[in-house]
Amino acid sequence: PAAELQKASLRLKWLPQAQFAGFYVAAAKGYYKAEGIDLTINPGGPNLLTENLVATGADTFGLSGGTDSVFAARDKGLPIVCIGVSHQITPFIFVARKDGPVKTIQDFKGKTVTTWFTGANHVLNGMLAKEGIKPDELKIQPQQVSVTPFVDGSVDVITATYYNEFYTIQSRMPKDSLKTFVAEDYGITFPRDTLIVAETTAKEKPELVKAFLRASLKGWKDAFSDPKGAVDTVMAAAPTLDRTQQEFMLTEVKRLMTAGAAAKNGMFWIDADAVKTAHDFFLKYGVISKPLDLAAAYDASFIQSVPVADRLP
Amino acid sequence: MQAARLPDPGPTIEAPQVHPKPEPLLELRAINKTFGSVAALSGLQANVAPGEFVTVVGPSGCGKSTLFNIVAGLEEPDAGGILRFEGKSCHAADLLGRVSFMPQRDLLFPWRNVVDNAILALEVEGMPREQARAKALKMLPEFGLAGFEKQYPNQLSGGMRQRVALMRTFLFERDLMLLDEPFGALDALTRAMMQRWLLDVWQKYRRTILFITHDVDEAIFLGDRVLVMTARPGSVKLEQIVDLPRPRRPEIVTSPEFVRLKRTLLDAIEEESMKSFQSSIAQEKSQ
Amino acid sequence: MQAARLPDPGPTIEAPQVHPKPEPLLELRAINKTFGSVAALSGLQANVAPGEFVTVVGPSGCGKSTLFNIVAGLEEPDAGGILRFEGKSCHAADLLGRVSFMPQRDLLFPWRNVVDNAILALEVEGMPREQARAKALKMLPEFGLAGFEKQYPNQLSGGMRQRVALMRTFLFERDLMLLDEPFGALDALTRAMMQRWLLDVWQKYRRTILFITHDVDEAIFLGDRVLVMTARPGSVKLEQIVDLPRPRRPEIVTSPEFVRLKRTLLDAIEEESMKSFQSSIAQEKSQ
Amino acid sequence: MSRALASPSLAVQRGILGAVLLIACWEGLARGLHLPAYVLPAVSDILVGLWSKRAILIDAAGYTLLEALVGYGLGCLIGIGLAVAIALVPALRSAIMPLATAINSVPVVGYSPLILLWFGIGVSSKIVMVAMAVSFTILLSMLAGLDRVDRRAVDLMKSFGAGRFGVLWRLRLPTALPLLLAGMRVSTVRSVIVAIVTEMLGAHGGLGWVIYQAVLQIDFVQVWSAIFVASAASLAFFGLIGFLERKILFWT
Amino acid sequence: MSGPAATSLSEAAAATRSITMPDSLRKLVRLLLGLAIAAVIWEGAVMLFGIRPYYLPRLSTILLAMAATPRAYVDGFLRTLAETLIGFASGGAFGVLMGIVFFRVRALREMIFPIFVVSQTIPVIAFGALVVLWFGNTLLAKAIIAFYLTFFPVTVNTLLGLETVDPKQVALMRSFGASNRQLLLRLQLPTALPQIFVALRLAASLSLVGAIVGEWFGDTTGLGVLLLQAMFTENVVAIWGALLAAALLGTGFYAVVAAVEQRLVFWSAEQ
Ligand SMILES: Nc1ncnc2c1ncn2[C@@H]1O[C@H](COP(=O)(O)OP(=O)(O)OP(=O)(O)O)[C@@H](O)[C@H]1O
Ligand SMILES: Nc1ncnc2c1ncn2[C@@H]1O[C@H](COP(=O)(O)OP(=O)(O)OP(=O)(O)O)[C@@H](O)[C@H]1O
Ligand SMILES: [Mg+2]
Ligand SMILES: [Mg+2]
Repeated sequence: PAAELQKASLRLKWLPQAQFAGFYVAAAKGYYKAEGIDLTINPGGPNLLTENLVATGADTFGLSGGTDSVFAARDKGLPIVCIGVSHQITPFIFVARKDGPVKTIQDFKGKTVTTWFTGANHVLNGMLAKEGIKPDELKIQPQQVSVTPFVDGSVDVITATYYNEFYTIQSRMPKDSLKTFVAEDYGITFPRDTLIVAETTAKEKPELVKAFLRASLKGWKDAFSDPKGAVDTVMAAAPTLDRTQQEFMLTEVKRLMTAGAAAKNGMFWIDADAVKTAHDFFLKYGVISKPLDLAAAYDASFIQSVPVADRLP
Repeated sequence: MQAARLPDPGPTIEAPQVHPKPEPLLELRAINKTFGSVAALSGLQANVAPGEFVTVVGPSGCGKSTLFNIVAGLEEPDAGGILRFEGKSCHAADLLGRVSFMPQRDLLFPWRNVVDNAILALEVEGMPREQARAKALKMLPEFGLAGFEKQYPNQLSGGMRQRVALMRTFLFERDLMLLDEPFGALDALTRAMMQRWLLDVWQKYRRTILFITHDVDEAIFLGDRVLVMTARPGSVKLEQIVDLPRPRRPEIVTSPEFVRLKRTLLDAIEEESMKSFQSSIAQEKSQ
Repeated sequence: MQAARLPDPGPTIEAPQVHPKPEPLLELRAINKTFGSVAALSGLQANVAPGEFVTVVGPSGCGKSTLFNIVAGLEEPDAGGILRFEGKSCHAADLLGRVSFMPQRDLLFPWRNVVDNAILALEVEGMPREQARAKALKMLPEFGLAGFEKQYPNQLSGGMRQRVALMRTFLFERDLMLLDEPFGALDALTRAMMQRWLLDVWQKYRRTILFITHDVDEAIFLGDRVLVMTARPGSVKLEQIVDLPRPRRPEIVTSPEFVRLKRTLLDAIEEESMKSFQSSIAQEKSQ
Repeated sequence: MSRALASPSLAVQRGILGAVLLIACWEGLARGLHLPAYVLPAVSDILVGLWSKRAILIDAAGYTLLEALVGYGLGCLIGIGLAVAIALVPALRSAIMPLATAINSVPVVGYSPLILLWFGIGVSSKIVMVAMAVSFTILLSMLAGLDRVDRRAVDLMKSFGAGRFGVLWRLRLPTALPLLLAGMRVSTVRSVIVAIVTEMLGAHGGLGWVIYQAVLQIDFVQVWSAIFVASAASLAFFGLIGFLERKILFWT
Repeated sequence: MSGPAATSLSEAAAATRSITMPDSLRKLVRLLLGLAIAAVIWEGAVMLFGIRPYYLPRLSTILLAMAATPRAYVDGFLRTLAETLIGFASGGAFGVLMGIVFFRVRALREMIFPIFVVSQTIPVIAFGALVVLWFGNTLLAKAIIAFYLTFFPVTVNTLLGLETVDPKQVALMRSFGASNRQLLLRLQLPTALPQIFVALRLAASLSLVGAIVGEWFGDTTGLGVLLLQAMFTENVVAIWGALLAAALLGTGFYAVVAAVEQRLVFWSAEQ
């Protein structure tokens, strides 16, 4: 009965799009209700910090930036816990033109590289460090919204997500004219799109958290088994989206969510090793000020409460 | 008023002058007013008895409007001056709302039409708008404004604007009325009609009136007493009692008494006007 | 001007009247002007010869200022009217900048002091500011404004403001001058001084002057000819030639010719003023 | 005049009193309710943070102020220019006004993709954005001021043979000044804010950039430090224009 | 009522009607014509100069895209309109009120006005999160941001308008014994009205900007959402669609405010 439904909200890291299809599908199909949750999905936006909203209790759940932002939040004392990791591998790639001067990562030197300072910069720094390149050897610039400067050739290397900018770039220039640099090729993995809750929620309402994960996973499974339907559901929330792009996005997101350890352990798996590697990297480069208690920051118990079968797509 | 009823031709009393009784409505003693370096009034002294009609003449810029501003409660005189109203010593500000005042510039509100400008004071008093309008509409023909009730000030001629301002003052019924050149922009007949009308009102309701004019004929024709002011800094140079019988007919202006009074007044005014020009020229020379 | 020099006492010519020669400076024929539903002028007809001093009187609201606005080039008369200046037919707008015009309200600019207000027209003409100021400063004493050159309009009395506006007009030297009640806010002597001064200027420079006043004495004392206007809608009711010798002395106002002229004019004006009040009352009644 | 001369000290005292009260409330609230920094840091913490990062903040403020001032100057020129053009050629009004309103109805940030595309990520794109935001305010104020003129005063000027330009220069501009200056005063704050917001969308430096990075690092003390600096700069700018206004409008 | 008067009256009425009707019609026609010309130039220029669609797409493409999902635009338009109106009304009212308070109480003005100025220097983006924190994703939250952008210019102009009242007119009202309240309602506010409207017209634009920016703090409907979404997926056609809708809303609202102004401030300026 409706009266027993527990109110809760999920704050996304961005506006409705296929990147979050599973949550929308779960909500549309009533999976949250079935678990006793009356869930509101709140979109994110620029300059909205999901960690902050969850920490202050404005939202119950959050799909936040990634391991990097969870570390930063914990480092600053925000009482949040990560209960699942969505993208198991780095969603960013660095794109150059095949016919351009950049053939290897060594060629980044002296070139103009644009990136986002919302996390992608750490990936770039990591890759450069692995190759022994100092950041001041190239021109790193904040990346603006448009990919046009890259397409026009005024920028040599641009940062892209697999599921969004990479699509836009491909719609402007053929895929085979592009050269991509993938973080994992340089031994770097920054899992992103982390699900978070406030410490108090984790402590006081573990059942709610588990129920939320169960319903969400069901939604994601449905989304992957019926991508067209999932895109329909997303586009009902945001009708002006470009369908082809959303379908592309869903395919890419599926790849990211089921990569690495998730292939075996299922979606939203917290890969302790990957987290530890990322943590050590951030510590080394001073992004966080002191070592963090990883067990407290990443609580895998909730996702583990769901049977593996239900976690696999 | 008693003094004005003396039997003999106009006694000319140099100010200061004392009215033993009745108790004056308004009493001014040693009034000074300076604006920065300009002394507008200096040692001004005057009484106005209840029901009296006093006209004020004087050279341009001598401080007549300043005097009115003080009596209307809009400016405080410099410290030291004494102001008494209805027998009680008071500040100028205490007179706000107790005298009806018509300023020299019409100051009509451009967003109000003729009727609504006229009823401004009534509205301030709290009379319902419709009632006030009805009252004003009835008066329009007397002011030669019938048919113009819906016009806005920028659609009126100079004289019409002045009549609207005058009407606004009349509708604000107070014992003491201050009129600053109310008929300045009117033609001879309209002026004569308004004068007669004003005398009617005055006699019927026995309001006390202080009236600034530049027209000596008008000053004599209307007044019980004419105050002639000195050149700036202004004070009262001469209080001329006008002992012509009332009601006064227009023809009176040619009567010998009238002409004699006029001569006396003109002489006094000319002397002062001359001074004000000479001082002005002297000042110029000295620079 | 020829007509004005006729030997015999003031011939009263009903308008329209024809001046055979010299060629008039300004010629108005069948001038109409309506504002919405108000007809301000209707079939107005008048000539002004070069160097003539014409005074205009008429009931308040009859269209005098409207007439001036047309001659100053500020309003176009309704279609059909004929306007000729210096012998050439023209639009009202062609007269802009060719006549010096003093409006009924002073329209001083609050951000300019006395001198700078006075030199406004000179500045517009392109005279260097310092030169214009020097010229104006020399005239200040004549206008009784010496020592006030640095004051701003809100620090002046009503009469002083008017004198500044007058000075501004005089500094704008044009053959035809339009003065709309220039002496309305002045006391008798200042007024008399300004009148004499105006006559001096007029005789010295032979400027043509059109002069609105409500003071019939003034109209006769100054004018070669007095135009009496009818009640609204205004037209010329009467053109009274004033054949008093010049220079005129102040005493002339008591001469029998003067008094006779005054009687004629007053009668004409009263008749019209009466009409304007009656029509106003009739209109009221019909509603 | 005398009021303007006599009261500043009292006015300043009261202004300081108001600021002190506000800061006291803020401090009390933050400390009393133990608000965490990510909700609202205490003023004392902010000031400490401000001092420790002063070098960075001063640099950033200089950068932002440069953009704001140049954009402001440009915006004023454009706004005044357009208003004057409309005053001289009334036919332009129906062409310029709807366009200006339409352009201004979209938040500056809406144009950022285009502007960043056209003017790059450096200083010039910020200047363009500030100029756009400022010029509209100025245009509206100036135009209203020019229109406010007494028709009979215009007539008088015309009777002196003044052309459109003469009327504009000697009558309409002085009449418009009070409104123009009020518009300029309001625009000071907006110019700084638009510069900051644009910086947040992509820049090499400036207070907006500092704020943006601080938000990402969840360093709210630094966010507020930067905001304090921005406020101080705008307040000074606002005060400067207010001071000029009092100097220029001596007759009101 | 006498015959001639009646006929002349009805004639006058007929005359004004026959003048105003085609007048407003002509205005409308001219407006539509202007829009049509602009549209043709846009379309033509894009085709003629082969402007690449991500710099400037064809108008027809944009309109077709809008027509494909009309609900999204209509809903967004209405939602943004509601936020704009609430923000405008509250900001306008508060602005005028504070203008009056500051005018009346000099001490308050000197204490609080600087704080107002400071408040305006805080980028919305910095405290937008706070607003979401307190008010969630409600209409109110967006309206508050619209309000925040709106009230300040109104306060400044109200204050300015009130201060330009002719002291002689104040004196006149005082001589009638007018209370402060009467002075305010009958003289000072009417005098300040033209100035206040300048700010209100500005506020009409600013409140829309506020509403749109407010929608960027995690919302689901509104033109701001459409704009943001389009911006970050680099859907240029959708960007222009959202821009056009916002421009339409903004100009329309501005026109309404300007029309109200023309009704209320009908007298010509004079001292
Ligand atoms: N607000 C003011 N500031 C400075 N000076 C002023 C102010 N008001 C009046 N004055 C000066 O005071 C003197 C007297 O002015 P007032 O208006 O009382 O004259 P008035 O007798 O009414 O003259 P008029 O007959 O010309 O109207 C003038 O010299 C004028 O310049
Ligand atoms: N702009 C206008 N709009 C509408 N009506 C107007 C306008 N200007 C003048 N009128 C009307 O035209 C008539 C004549 O006005 P005008 O100012 O010419 O009179 P006047 O003879 O100068 O009167 P006064 O002696 O009172 O100054 C008046 O009835 C007035 O209401
Ligand atoms: Mg006076
Ligand atoms: Mg007139």
